[in-house]
Amino acid sequence: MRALEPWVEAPLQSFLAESSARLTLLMTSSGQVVAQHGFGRSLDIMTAAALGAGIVASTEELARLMGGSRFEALMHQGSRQSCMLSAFSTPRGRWIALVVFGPETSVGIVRLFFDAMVQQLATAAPREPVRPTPLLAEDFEHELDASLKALLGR
Amino acid sequence: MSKVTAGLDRVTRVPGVRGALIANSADGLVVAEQLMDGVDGRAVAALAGSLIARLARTAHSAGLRPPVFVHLRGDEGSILAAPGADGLVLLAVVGREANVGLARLEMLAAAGRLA
Amino acid sequence: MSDDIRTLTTRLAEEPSSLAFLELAESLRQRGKLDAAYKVARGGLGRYPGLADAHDLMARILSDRGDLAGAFDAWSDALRLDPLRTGALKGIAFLYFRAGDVAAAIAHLERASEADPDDPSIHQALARVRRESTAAAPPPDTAPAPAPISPPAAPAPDSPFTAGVEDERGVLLVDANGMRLAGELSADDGSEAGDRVAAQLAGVSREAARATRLLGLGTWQSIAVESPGAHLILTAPTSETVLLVTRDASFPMARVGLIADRAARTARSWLEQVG
Amino acid sequence: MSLVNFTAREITCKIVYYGPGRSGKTTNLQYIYGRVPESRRGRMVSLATQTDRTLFFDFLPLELGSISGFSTRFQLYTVPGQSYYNATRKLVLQGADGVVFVADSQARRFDDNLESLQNLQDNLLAQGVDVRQLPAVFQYNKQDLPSDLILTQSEMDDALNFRSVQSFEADALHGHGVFETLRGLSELVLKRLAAGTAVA
Repeated sequence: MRALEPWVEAPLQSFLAESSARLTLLMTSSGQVVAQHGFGRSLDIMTAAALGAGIVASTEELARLMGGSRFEALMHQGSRQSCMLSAFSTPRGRWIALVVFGPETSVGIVRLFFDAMVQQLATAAPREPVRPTPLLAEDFEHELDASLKALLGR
Repeated sequence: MSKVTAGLDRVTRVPGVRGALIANSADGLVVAEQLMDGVDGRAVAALAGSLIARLARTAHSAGLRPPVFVHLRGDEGSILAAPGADGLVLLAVVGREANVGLARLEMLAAAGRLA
Repeated sequence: MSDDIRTLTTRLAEEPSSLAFLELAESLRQRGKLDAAYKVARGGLGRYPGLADAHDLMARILSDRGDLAGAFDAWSDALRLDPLRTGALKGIAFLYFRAGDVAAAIAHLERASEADPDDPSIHQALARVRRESTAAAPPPDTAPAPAPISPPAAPAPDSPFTAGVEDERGVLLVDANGMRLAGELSADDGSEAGDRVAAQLAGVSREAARATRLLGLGTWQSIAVESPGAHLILTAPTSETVLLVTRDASFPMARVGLIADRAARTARSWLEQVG
Repeated sequence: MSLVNFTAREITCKIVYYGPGRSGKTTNLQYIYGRVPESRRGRMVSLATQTDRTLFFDFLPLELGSISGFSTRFQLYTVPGQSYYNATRKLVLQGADGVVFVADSQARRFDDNLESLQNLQDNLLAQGVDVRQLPAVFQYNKQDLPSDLILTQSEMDDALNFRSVQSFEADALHGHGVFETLRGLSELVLKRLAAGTAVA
């Protein structure tokens, strides 16, 4: 498990333990990863987050178009594993969760403990986010240049 | 009144029964419910549904057929479960003083009509 | 000191209640700094005794330090908190395998495989252990043969249900990890079903405890299961054990309940003696 | 908004390639994807129609390496260019740290460029983003076409680049200008991050 900020860890840990979810990804509504459990590569995490955020955003747009209220959660049921996507409010803005789970647990259990996690996150969030400024070195342009050159083979 | 709600109605009339619901034991979601205030049907469906599914697996490992009635007793009350057809299960939350024998009979009758 | 260890150490110092100790101790373990890893993990465990991750981590560290009995205990603790934890199941399977108990190793790996059918390492381990079990010679890479460890939850030579107090058949006493402590259970076709059922019971007990707790029904006392052909009662003689009593369906359930009460008392006093 | 993990010293930035239909946004990403070693890039996801027009977005995550001790990752997105996909364009634009506006240099696409640029400004405004604050660069693509069909860089600048931000000539199909564009925008995004105004 990895989380961007430590206060996310305990609620997520207890969700994972109770729900038996296989993979869990928490992200901002624009698809930036906040915490994850169970993924292998960081680049795969980013792809899953981009797609998950896209699905939630387009579904919310669809709901708005139909004049209805937001969908609480999207469930995709597969034969070997299922997936839940749900947007929720936190003191840090709207987040999205992507949860993948197998037949060892159930939709009902995942949703029950997911709601508990949302509540725990709401109380665990520190009032004032700590926002230190990243200190990029003055010559970071050279590093950037070198990195991009190495990346694009030039 | 549909057969299903009629069944729930008969179960909830038994003294000590605080609520009855029908859940899908595979996904742990509520299908229909009749609950007193303070009983969280969603939590009952998820938690009891999961336990019933596990007990069915345990019975299977012991070479037994799936359970027809389950009584989970806690020191403050009980959950009763009567699995029916199509993965549906009739659940009841009862207080310590409930007439479990009567509730069981009503539930077995109602579960037989589930489908 | 490498960068990530320094970062983690700083973070842990700033926020001692964070779970950074897990990552830090693991990084230290991977670098072979076992004493430091042990200290960090022990501190974290003191703060989070209910965290399966912490016990799992401690088990890996102890295993690396050669304290196999300690590792066994720690993995057992992890499993008690999270019965489907594949890391702990694999760890215990490894210890059984090293101790020469291939059947127990296979049983644990099978449970791990059930818990995570997609983990290829479990399938490989299972295949290997099965191969070894058919070969007469001991596994080549375990030489020099380590002293067999005796798992703490190993069944005592006698059983609470053999002294004529209870019919041994149809009574099963299981520990918190789903391992059989005593008793026997036969399937309809006469085959022994005790170990298979035992493996399921730890999870049943955990789920029953969770359901009654979260639904405001207090501590769980018993589960009565009516199945066509059989009546079953489950109770918890102690917080660490589960007892199953099963009888033919012609036995009234209430009577099976009385038998279960008596068997639970017998089991409790036996556990006190052997514990 | 960029996401900065101070504990693990990681920076993640979202970069959006914007512009009219068929101006070459997806081609930019495909070129980058083809050049970057596999270990440094994720899967390129293209949600496209049967005729290969971007339907929702293209997505390419890149592992840039270490910048000032921060392990830096870029998420490159494209938006669908066709005007009827504005709803999805708005969604993709959410939380962008920087925008590459890929314009089609062909004279006959002049109006399409203007319309798309206006649409970008409208969408940013609707999201409460100050257009003047958002790092942005222009890429004038298809400069390889015959000169009588296209506008020059200075003509394009006059037509589109009112704020005089950096602009780059490009032939994305062959990779010309792709690197320079990405480098130009990356620098702006990271500079803004260094100034501490864009930390999530």
